[in-house]
Amino acid sequence: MEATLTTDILFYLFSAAILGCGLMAVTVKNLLHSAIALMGCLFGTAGLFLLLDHEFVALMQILVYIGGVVIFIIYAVLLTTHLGTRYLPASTLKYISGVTLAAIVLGLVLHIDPQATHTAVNPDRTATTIDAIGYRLLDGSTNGFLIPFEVISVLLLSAMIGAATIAKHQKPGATNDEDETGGSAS
Amino acid sequence: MNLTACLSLSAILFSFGIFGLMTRRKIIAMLLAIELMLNAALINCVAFAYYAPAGADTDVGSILPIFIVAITSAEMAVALAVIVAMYRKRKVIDIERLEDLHD
Amino acid sequence: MPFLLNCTWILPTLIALSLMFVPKQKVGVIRGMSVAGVLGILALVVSLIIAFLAGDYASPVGSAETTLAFSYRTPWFEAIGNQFYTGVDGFSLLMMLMASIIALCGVLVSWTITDRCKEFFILLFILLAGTFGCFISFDLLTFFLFNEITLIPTYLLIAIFGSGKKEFAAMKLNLMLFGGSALIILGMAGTYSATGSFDMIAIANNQSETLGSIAMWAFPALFMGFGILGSVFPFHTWSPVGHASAPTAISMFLAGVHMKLGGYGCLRAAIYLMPEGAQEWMPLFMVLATISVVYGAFIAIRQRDLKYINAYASISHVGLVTFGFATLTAVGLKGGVLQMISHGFVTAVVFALIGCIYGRTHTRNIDEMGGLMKKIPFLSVCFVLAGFAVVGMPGTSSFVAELTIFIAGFSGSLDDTLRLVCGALCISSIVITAVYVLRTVNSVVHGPLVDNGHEFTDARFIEKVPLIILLTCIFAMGLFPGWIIELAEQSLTPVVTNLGR
Amino acid sequence: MTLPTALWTDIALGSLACIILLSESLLGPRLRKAIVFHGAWIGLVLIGILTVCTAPESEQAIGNYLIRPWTIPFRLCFCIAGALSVLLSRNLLSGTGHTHRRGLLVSGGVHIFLIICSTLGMFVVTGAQDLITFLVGIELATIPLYVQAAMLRDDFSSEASAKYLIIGSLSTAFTVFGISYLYGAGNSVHFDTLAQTLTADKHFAWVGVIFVLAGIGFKLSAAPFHMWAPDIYDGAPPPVTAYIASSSKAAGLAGLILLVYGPFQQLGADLENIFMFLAIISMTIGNLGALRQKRFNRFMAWSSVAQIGFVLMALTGGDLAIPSIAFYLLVYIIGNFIAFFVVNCLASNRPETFSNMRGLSKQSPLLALCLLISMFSLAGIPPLGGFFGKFELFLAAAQPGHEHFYLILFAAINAVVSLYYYMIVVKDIYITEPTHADNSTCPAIAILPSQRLTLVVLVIAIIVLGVWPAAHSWIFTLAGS
Repeated sequence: MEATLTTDILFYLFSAAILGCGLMAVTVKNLLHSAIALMGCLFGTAGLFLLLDHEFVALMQILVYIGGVVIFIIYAVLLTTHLGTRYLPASTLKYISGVTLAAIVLGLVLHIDPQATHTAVNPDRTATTIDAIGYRLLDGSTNGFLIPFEVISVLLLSAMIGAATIAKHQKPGATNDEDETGGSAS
Repeated sequence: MNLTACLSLSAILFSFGIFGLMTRRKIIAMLLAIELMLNAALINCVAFAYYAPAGADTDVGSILPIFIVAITSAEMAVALAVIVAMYRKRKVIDIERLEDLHD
Repeated sequence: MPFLLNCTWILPTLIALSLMFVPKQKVGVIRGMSVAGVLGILALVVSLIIAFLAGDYASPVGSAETTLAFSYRTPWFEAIGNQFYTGVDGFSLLMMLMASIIALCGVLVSWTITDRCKEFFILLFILLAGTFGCFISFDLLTFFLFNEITLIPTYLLIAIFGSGKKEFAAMKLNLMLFGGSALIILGMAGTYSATGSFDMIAIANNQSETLGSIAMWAFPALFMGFGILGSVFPFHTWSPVGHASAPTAISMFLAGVHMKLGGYGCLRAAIYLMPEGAQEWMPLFMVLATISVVYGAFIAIRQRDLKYINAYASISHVGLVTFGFATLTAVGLKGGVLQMISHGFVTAVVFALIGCIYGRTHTRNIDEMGGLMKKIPFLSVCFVLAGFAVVGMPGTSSFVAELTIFIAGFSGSLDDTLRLVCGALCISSIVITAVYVLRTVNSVVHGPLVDNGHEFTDARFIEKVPLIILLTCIFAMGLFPGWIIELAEQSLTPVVTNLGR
Repeated sequence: MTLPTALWTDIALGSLACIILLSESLLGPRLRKAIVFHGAWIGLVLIGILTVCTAPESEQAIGNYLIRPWTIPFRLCFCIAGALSVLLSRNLLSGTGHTHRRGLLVSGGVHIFLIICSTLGMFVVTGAQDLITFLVGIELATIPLYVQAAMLRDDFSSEASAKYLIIGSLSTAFTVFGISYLYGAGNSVHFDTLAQTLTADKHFAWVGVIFVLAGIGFKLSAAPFHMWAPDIYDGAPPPVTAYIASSSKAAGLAGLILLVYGPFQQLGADLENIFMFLAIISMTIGNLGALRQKRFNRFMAWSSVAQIGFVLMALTGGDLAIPSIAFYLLVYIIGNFIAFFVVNCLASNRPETFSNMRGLSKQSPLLALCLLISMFSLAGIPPLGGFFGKFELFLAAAQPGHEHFYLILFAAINAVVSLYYYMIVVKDIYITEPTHADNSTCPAIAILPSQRLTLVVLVIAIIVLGVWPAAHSWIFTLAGS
C-alpha cells in the first residue's frame, strides 16, 4: 500500500491496539480477560499485516493463530480455572526483575538503527502471491522449502499423538497393555 | 509508517512478553506471554519483507510466519495436554506451587 | 629392547588386570603375583641398565641430535600432534631403578594387609604403571597422561587403606595435585600453541621466538605445576597430611618415588623445554626452594608424630632438589638428580621403619616411646642408620647428593648474591636437620623404656628384607657413587647445552 | 533425481518412526511389546552403523538439504543416544522392576516413537541449509521431549514437563525473534547468502545473533539460561533425562557450530568474546551448583551445565573446535549414559540420593565400578575417553590466532573443582560406610541382564575411546575434509 497519511493513521491505530491489548494480556488479573486481550492483540497484528501487503499472513493469523492457538489457550483456561478466579499477584521483586529484564531487551533491540536501504519501500516490489508461496513450499531445489515443509508435518503428527497420549484420562495403576496409544484421537 | 516504527512496535511487544513471563505465575499466563513474543517475531518478518531492498527474498516474509505458526500450534497442543494432565493430578497450574522439584 | 622398555608399564597393567580376576579370599595368590610382578619389573629395569651401559648409549649424547636409548615412536592421537614416544636416558633409568627397588620393598612391607588386599595391590600396580610410564615418556602429552594416571590410585589407596584423617588427606592431596595438573595443562596449551607438537625433543630443539615468548609464562606454569607434586613451598601442604595418613607402603612410594615425578617433570618438561623461561624465572624458584628447605626442617623440629617428622623432612630435602635445579648449572642439576635418587631410598626406609615400629608400639608419638633398643635391637639399629642417612653423614647417599648441591650453590660467579644467600641458608638447614634427627632417634631408641602394655618382638624376616635392601642401597650409593654420577652427568648434557644457548 | 547415499539414514529414520507407530497401533499387545522395543533400539543401532558406512567424503546435497561430513559424528551420537535411551526405558515399559515412586510410562510405544522423532529432528538440524529448516529441525528435536517428560504417571513428571515446556517455548520465541532479525539483516534465510551478507557492521545481524544464541543457550542449558534444568532432570523419566542430557545437547551444539561456521562466519572475533563469557559463567555456575547437590539427577544437571561451559570454551578457538567437540560429545554421551544406567538400576528400589549410594561397592561391585569409570571419564581422567575429550577442548582454545590462555587457566581450575564433586560420588560409593538408616529398607539391587550387558559394552567403549585412536582420527578426518 502506498505510504499516505491514511496508512500512517491506520498504522498508529493498529499499533495502539496491539500494544494496549498486549499490555493488558500480561497484566490483567483475570486469565480469561488476558486471553481475550491477546486475541485483540493478534487481530491488531492481522490488521497491520494487511497494511503491509501480506494478506496471506493476515489470513493465517486470524484463522490459525486466533482460531486455533488462542482457542487452545481459552480452552485451557476454562478447563483448569474457575471463571473469575483471581490469582495472587507476583512479588515486588519479580515485578522489578521483570521490568528490568524487559527494559534491557527493549534497550538492546531499540539500540539499532535501520540501515538506509531499509527505510523506504522498494519501488519495484510486488506483493507475494499465494501461488508463489505454494511453489516455494513445494520446491525441492536449493531455493525451496520442501524439506521443512515435510518435516513440520512429522512435527505436528508427533505433537498431536503425544498430546493426545498424555492428556487422555489415566487410570492410576494401569499398565501399558490396557492403554491405547490414542494415535487415532489426533 | 516506516521500518523503524514497525521494529520498535515489535520490540516493545517482545519486551511486554518478557515482562509477562517474569511476573506471571500461572503456566497458561506464561505461555500467553510467550505468544506475544512470537507475535513480535511475526511482525518483524512481515516488516522486513515489506521494506526489503531489491534482490531480497521477500517470499520468506510469508513463508517464515507459516512455519512459526505451525510450530506454535504444535507447542500449544502439547502445552494444553500437559496442563490438563497436571491439573487433573494436582489441581495446580501456578508455577510457584510446583515445588515438588527443588534443591 | 624398546618393547622391553614399554613392558615396564605394560607388566604392572597386566598384573593389575589379572589380579581383578583372582578371588579375593586367595590372599596368598595375590601376594605371590604381586611379588612376582615387582621382581619382574626390577629384572626388566636391571636388564635395561645393563644393556644401556653395554651399548653406545652410555657415551655422552650431543645436544642437537639427542638420541634416546631404546626409543619407540608411533603415532597415537596424531590428529592433535600426539605420539606415543618412549625412550630412556641415564637419568630415567636411574629413577626407574630406584622406583622398582622401592616398589619391591613396598610390596614386601604390605605383606600384613589382609582387608581388601586385592584392591590394594590392583591400585598399587596401576600406580606403578603410571609411574614407569612417566619415566619413559618423551611426548609431553603422554607424559602428562601417565602422570594423571598415578593420581587416582593414590586417592583411593589413602582414602581406603589410610589412617587418621584419611579421607580429608586423600582429597586434599588429590585436589592440590590436580591443581598442579591445571597449571601443567596451561603450560602444555602454551607450548602446543607455539609448536603444534608434544614431542619433547622437538620442542627442546625449537628455538623459535614464539616459543621463547610463550615460555615466559608457560615455564612458570609448567614448573609450578610439577613443583606442586614436588611439594615446593607454598604448595607443600598436601604432603604432610598425605604422607601421614597413607598406609606404610604408599607413604614409601609417595615420598620416595611419586614426589620425584614432580622433580623429574620440572627438569624434563620445564627446564629442558624452555631454557629461556628458566633463566628468567629461576631466582623466584630458588627463593621458594630455600624457603621449603629451611621451613620444612624447622617445622619438623616441632612435630611429635614420626610420620609428620619425616614428611616435613621430605619437604626440606626435596626442596634441595629444586634448589639444585634452580642454580641452572651442570653441577646443580646433577646434584638435584642425585638428591632425588638418594632421598627416594632414605625416605622409603624411614617410612618403612616407622611402619614397623608403629606395628609394635601402636603409637607414632615420640613422647610415648623410648628405649626401643633394648626390646627391638634390629629395628633400632636400622633406625639409627636411617637417621645418619637423613642427616647426610659421609658414607650415605645423602652426603654425596647434598654435597654436590651445596657446591653448586657456591661455584661459579660470586656476584650472584641471591644464590650465595640461598646456598648459605640451605647449608644451615643441615644443622636444623641434625637437631630433629638426633632428638627423634634419642627419644625413640634410647632413654627409659616406656611401657604401654604392648608385648613386642623384633622384626620378622619379611620385615627385615626391605629394610636391608634399602639400607644397602643407601650405603652403596654413598660409598660407590661413581657410575651413578657419570650416568646422571651424561644424560644432563643436553639440558645444560640447551641452557647455554 | 538420485538420492545421495548419506540421505539414506534420514529416510531410514523416518521409516523406523512409521514402523514403530504402525506396530504400536496395529499389532496385538505381546507382539507389539517385542517389536516396538527391540525394533527401535536395533533399528537405531543399524542406522548408526549406516551413518558411519555412508559417511560422505565431501558435502552431499539434495535441494537445500546438505549432508556435511563433519556432522556425521554428531549423527552417530544422536543414534547412540537414541538407542541407549530406548534400552534405558526397559523397566519403565514392562512390569519388571517397578521403579521407586515412579511407576510406568503412560504409553511405551508413543515414548519410543517420540524418541525416534526427536532423533529425526536432530538429523534435520545437522542437514539444514536455511534458517527455516534449522528452526523446524530444532523444534522437532525438542517438542517430543516435552511430551516424553510428562510420560510418567507421577506428579513430578508433569511438573518437569511444564517447566521444560515453558523454558523450551521461551527458547523458541528467542530463536524465532532472532531469526526474523537475521532475515532482516541478510535479506534471505539461506545459509550461503547469509554468510556473505551478515557482516559485523550490521546492527540487525547482532540483534539476530544474540537472540539466536540465547535461544540455543536455553536448549543447551548453558548458564545463564539454565534455570530449570535441575528440576527437569529430576522429574522427567530417567531415559528422557538421559536423552535430554546427551542427545539434545549434542543437537544444540551441532546447530551452534552450523551457525557459527556458516552464516555467522564473518562475525568472528566478537562471537569469540560472547562464547568466552558464556563459557566462564557456565563453568562457574554449574560447578557451584553441583557442589551442593544431594540428589543424583540434579547433580548431573548442574555438572552438565559446567560441561557445556567447557565445550563453549572450544568454540572460542579455531579449526580444532569442531572435531574436538564431536569427540568430546561422543565420550560425554557414553559417560552420561553409564551413570544413568547405574542410577536407573539403583532407583528401582530407592530414591536416587547420594546417601543411598553409600556402600554400593559392597552391594554391587559391577555397578560401583561402572559409576566410578563414568565419573572419572566425565572428570577427564586418563586412560578413559574423557581425558582426550576434555584435553582437546583446552587445545582448541589455544590455537594460533585464538590464544585464550586466561580462559584455559580458568577452565583448568574449574576442571579441578568438577573433579572434586565427581570424587565425592566415588567416595560415597567406595569409602563412606552406609549408616543403618541408609540401607535398612533397601532390598538387593536387581539388574536386568540386558542392562548389565549394555553397561559392560559402554564401559569397554569408553576405555577403548581413550586408548585406541581410531574413532578419534576418523572424526578428525571427517571434520578436516
